[in-house]
Amino acid sequence: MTAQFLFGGAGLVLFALGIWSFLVHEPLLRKLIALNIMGSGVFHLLIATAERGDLPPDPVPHALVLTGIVVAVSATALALALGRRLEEEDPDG
Amino acid sequence: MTHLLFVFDLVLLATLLGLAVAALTSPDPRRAVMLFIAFGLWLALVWARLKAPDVALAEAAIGAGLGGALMLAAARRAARRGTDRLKGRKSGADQA
Amino acid sequence: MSRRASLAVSLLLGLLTLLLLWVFAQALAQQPGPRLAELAATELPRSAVSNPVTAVLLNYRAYDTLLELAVLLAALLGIWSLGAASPGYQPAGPALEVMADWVVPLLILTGGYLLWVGAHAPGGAFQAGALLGAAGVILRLAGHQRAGLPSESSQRLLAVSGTAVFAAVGLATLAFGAGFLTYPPDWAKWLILLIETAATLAIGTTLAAAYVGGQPPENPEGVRSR
Amino acid sequence: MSLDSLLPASILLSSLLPGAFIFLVPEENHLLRGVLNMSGALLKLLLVGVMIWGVFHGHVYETRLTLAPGLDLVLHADALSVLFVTLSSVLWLVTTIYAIGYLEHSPNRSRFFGFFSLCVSATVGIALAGNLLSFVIFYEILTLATYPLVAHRGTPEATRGARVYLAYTMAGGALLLVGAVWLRALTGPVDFVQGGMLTGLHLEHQGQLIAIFLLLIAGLGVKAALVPLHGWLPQSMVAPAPVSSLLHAVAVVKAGAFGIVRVVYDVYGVQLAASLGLLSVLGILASGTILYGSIKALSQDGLKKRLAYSTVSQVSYIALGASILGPVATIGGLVHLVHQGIMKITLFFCAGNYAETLGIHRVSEMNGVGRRMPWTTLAFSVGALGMIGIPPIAGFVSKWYLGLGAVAAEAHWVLLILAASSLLNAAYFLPILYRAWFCPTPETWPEEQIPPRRLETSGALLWPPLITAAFCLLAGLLAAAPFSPLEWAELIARREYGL
Amino acid sequence: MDSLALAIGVPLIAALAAAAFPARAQALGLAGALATTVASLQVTALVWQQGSLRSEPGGWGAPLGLALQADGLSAALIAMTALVALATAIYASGYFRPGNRPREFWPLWLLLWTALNGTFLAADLFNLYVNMELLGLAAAALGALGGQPAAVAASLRYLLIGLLGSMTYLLGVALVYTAYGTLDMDLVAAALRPGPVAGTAMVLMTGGLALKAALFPLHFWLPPAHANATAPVSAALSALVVKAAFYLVLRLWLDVFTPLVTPAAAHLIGLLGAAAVVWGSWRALRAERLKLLAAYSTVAQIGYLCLFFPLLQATPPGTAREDLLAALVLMALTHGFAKSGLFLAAGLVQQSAGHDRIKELGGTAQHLPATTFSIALAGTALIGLPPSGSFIGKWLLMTSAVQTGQWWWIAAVMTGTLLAAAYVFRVLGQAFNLEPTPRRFLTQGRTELPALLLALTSVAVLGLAARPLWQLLQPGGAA
Repeated sequence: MTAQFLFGGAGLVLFALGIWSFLVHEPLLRKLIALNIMGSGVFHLLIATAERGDLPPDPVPHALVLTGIVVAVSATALALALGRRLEEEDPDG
Repeated sequence: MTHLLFVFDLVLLATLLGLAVAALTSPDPRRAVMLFIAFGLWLALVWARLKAPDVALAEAAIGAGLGGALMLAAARRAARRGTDRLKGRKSGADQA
Repeated sequence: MSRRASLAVSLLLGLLTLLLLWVFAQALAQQPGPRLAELAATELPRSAVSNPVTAVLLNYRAYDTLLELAVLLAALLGIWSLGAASPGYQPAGPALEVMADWVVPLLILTGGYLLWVGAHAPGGAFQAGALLGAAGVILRLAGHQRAGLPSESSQRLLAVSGTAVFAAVGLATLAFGAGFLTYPPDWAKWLILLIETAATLAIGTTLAAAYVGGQPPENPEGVRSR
Repeated sequence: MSLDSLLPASILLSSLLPGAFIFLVPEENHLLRGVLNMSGALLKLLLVGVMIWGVFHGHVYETRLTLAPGLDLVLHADALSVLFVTLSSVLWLVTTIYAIGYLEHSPNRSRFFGFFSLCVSATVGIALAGNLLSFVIFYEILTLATYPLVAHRGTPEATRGARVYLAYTMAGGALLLVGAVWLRALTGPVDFVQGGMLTGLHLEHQGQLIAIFLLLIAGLGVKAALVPLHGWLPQSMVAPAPVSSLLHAVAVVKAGAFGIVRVVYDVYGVQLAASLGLLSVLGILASGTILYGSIKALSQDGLKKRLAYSTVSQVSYIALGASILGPVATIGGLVHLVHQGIMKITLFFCAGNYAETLGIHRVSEMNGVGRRMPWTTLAFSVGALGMIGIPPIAGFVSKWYLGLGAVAAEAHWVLLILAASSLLNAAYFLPILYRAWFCPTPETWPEEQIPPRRLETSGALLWPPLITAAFCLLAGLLAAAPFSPLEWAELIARREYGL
Repeated sequence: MDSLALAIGVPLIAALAAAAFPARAQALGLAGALATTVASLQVTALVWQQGSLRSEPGGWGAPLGLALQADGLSAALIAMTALVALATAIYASGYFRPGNRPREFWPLWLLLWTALNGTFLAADLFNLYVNMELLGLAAAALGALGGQPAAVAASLRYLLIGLLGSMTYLLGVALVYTAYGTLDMDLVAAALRPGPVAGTAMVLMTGGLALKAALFPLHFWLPPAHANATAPVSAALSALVVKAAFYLVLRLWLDVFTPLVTPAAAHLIGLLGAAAVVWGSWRALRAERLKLLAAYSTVAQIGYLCLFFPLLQATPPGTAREDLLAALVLMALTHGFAKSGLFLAAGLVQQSAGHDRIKELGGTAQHLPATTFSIALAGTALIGLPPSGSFIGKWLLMTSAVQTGQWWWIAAVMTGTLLAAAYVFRVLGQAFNLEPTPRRFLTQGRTELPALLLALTSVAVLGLAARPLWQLLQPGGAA
């Protein structure tokens, strides 16, 4: 319980840090890092709640997080490609 | 023993948050991405500690590894453009 | 964003974090017991794999995973739609090339191992695919323009294969009356392995192609058939 | 579904379907477009004939289409709707002939006639609407269908006029809609019932009922051009002459006036409206409009503008009739719905003829035009004298009944209004007639486009005003004959008052 | 056969085929569109007969497995998606010139469709997240398809905002799983206890979805994204994708977080909706480009849908509430058809004129009568004039506002209506000018007809024959 709160709480802090950085910073790369850290925060919270002390952990959140990681990397890749396309159009921008 | 483990956990989390803050606040893109990769790998470590080895593996390989590689390529371009622009500005100043 | 606004945002988010932490404590307090863990464990023998995470990914919630592969594909198609890939880096030094010669086969082997072991131990299609993708990245860094990927049409087939095999299995079970993605018990193990193999190849191809980052040059047949 | 329930829908479709097809007709195919136009108009007239006969003998014709549970689109033929349907279908036929002649060489005819048919369909829908929802629907469609007609010429003035028209009618439509929704929420479905659908039961909501009435009248008053909501009408004079005729005599203005009649008689009921004090509000509005319109008309040199202000004034006779309690005044108001229509359309046709044939747009250019275009000027004279109220032309009959009704209701001030208005009518029409018949002909006309041959202008332009002028005379002379507008108005009044 | 799985499987397989064989993508895409339409309409037909459908891919059932579920609401939206997407697909097959036909349009298009159907059918909160990501990625990729910098930049922003929204949504899901141990919507609804946890989860999930649904004031990303995409994509984004997110908000509020929907919460949504109506319409009026106008009008239209929330909250279950819900769906459908028709028509105008600046469109508008007619019909529906479906929707909305004593919403509706009339006729006014007369009504049937039919549906079909919708939405099915 305490461990769950501790780890899950860290996830929430990561989430908030991510939002903060997403809102405050302009460059695409920084926004993407922010989004990924936000996502990691949520994933972390899920993993934390799956932990059950001495019992084997709950596999469902693990699977959800696995899915989430792949989705996040897909989105990152697409966003970076879009960003690169913009750079090509406007090398100074 | 549990106390020791607790302290260990605290150190793990403190490092994790520290890496996140460092990655989020670094203005240099390459540095930020490097820190992000470190963050991802550390996160994998924490997840391994939380008995989630599958996810830890995936995070290390996909989140930190490939995601990091993609971002690193972008960061290198950004850094190159930054220096180009700096050079361009300098040469413009020289001409003037 | 101005300094003052950014300060306000930070303050608000700080409050939000505190609120979320409190709510999270409440949520933990109303613990609904083991959640799905017990159920997942009791049903595990029927899932044809012994790694519970793989059981969730490819059996209990296989439909999620199917859509997830589609997400990956959508990202790749989106990247391809933006035009041709930019040329890669200058050929790397001999050291990196030598390293690539060593590391790439190792990655592929490990990938294969993770794929096989995923049924009963940590590992599976995603981790394995990621290693294949990493092999591609290293090849590209070592100077291979195409990151070791095959021709355009083969790339397309490979990238599609994961989702296609998955969906085909789903529709096949549907056609045989068992319901969408409902594997017959005798076949479950092999179907899951089939899906995972295709998914591994697709994930590897997709990630490597996403790293190359652009439409692969069209192969001659493609040109002729237009 | 019986034939009886199909008749109202068929009358609507007889112009709607040809209209829809006309949009698709290639521009140069005059013949097909003409055939579609005329066959639709004639078919509609035939069906209306059947309906007149049936309604007179107490048949009930009703088409009902459920749009959503509790929301029915109802087309229902009662005596009042038949009056308006007949007026619009007869005048549509005449106007179509006129428009074919008028637009012979102008562009975008398929678009024009498409919307023209749509416009008449909406008018017929308004006439046949069996509940407030249906009325609102067709009322809004009418706005949509007339906008392209006003904007048709595409000149900057035309688009500006159309914009003003739209702003007014949209705002009016919004008020009407809010009123209708409010009433519906208060009482349930608002069907038009002879004698009024609201009963004493609803009196507990007296305040709300008054507010709703004002919303409805304001919404309708925009199209009926009640002062101060009349601003669009003079501006939309930029439209081609057939459109002006349609707006003033057949469709838009009439729709507003007809709606006021419907609300007073078939929604509130004339007794309830009177007891809520609403009739006097309406009466004051109508009287003000009558005088204001006439006074404005005096100073207009543009012929169409003068006619437009005359419309503002004349249409309010209908509302005035509705605002006086008692069957005789009701008859006067209702019969003016028809009489004003045929007289005003005659005048607009003639104004169009002057403009098309000789390029005359202003009163000051009309010297001696009677000698160059005697038939047109004759028709114009009949219409103008009728407007003033000279017997035996139709206009006299309306004013006579309005006056009698006022006396019966002891509303003597109305007589003053009538007298003043007639004087003003004379003051702005007689000078025109004097110029046309008695002033010397100028050497050249502003822009002579159609040279005199056997006829003074082209046949398609000449016949329609002659026909409608004949109607004006006949409606006055044969007022006592069966199926005359007057007789029919008496039938309506009997049914409304339950006599 | 499991029709729910087919409604997702068919477009998915078609997308894969189109992705694998780019040389035949168009033929495969069109065939796939047709097959998907059949599969989707089959779902609607079955819901019509049976009231609701449920199937469990994998056969495990909730809570361990996943479920697909369809009721009248989802069936109505699936049918709309099918018809709009089919018409748009036919349009797209004629719109892209052979020279610059984007190769990836068809697979992405079908993936988008898969995600839409998946969203409408999902019964699991996490599955919804995956669906929304598929939707968001496919939509962003499609939006950037033109390759113009403005389109790419807008799509990138759209993608990032969408990710922010889904992450927020996912945090809400994580809280729900922490507190209730299940992800199935029905089971969560059954276990839900009002309190800070459920409240926070609701706020997080609604907030994330509101970002994707472009709910005022979170709409800022929408106009550039929708205005700069190619026409078929704009049509889908505005008519369908935004609707999917809105549908989820509605679904969560109606079926999952029911006990938490307080008057204050519902009024907040209503207020934001009213602000969206006024602000969106105003910006549409000020827009200089036709597609930007259409995009801002979407912001306003989403606002109308939000106005239903406080009324639904204040209406006790019964006929009145069913009417209100049907009116809401009717307005959503009408907007779907009208807005897609408008964007398709705008695309033709843009292609013909080379730009879409409203002030300079006169000649083009007059030379394409059928297209101008589509714009007029769609405009009629957007204003909410009869005989369009949105007229009935607004009528019922306002009736309910009077009956529940919340008359102030009427002011918002009427303001929006008048502003909409102003912006629609600002465009239509351009069609009347002194250009020479066009020779024929229809110039290029393959693109003009789909636009015209979509716009016509929003007016004639949904306005005059909406009754089946009420039957479809009945809990027990119509038959």
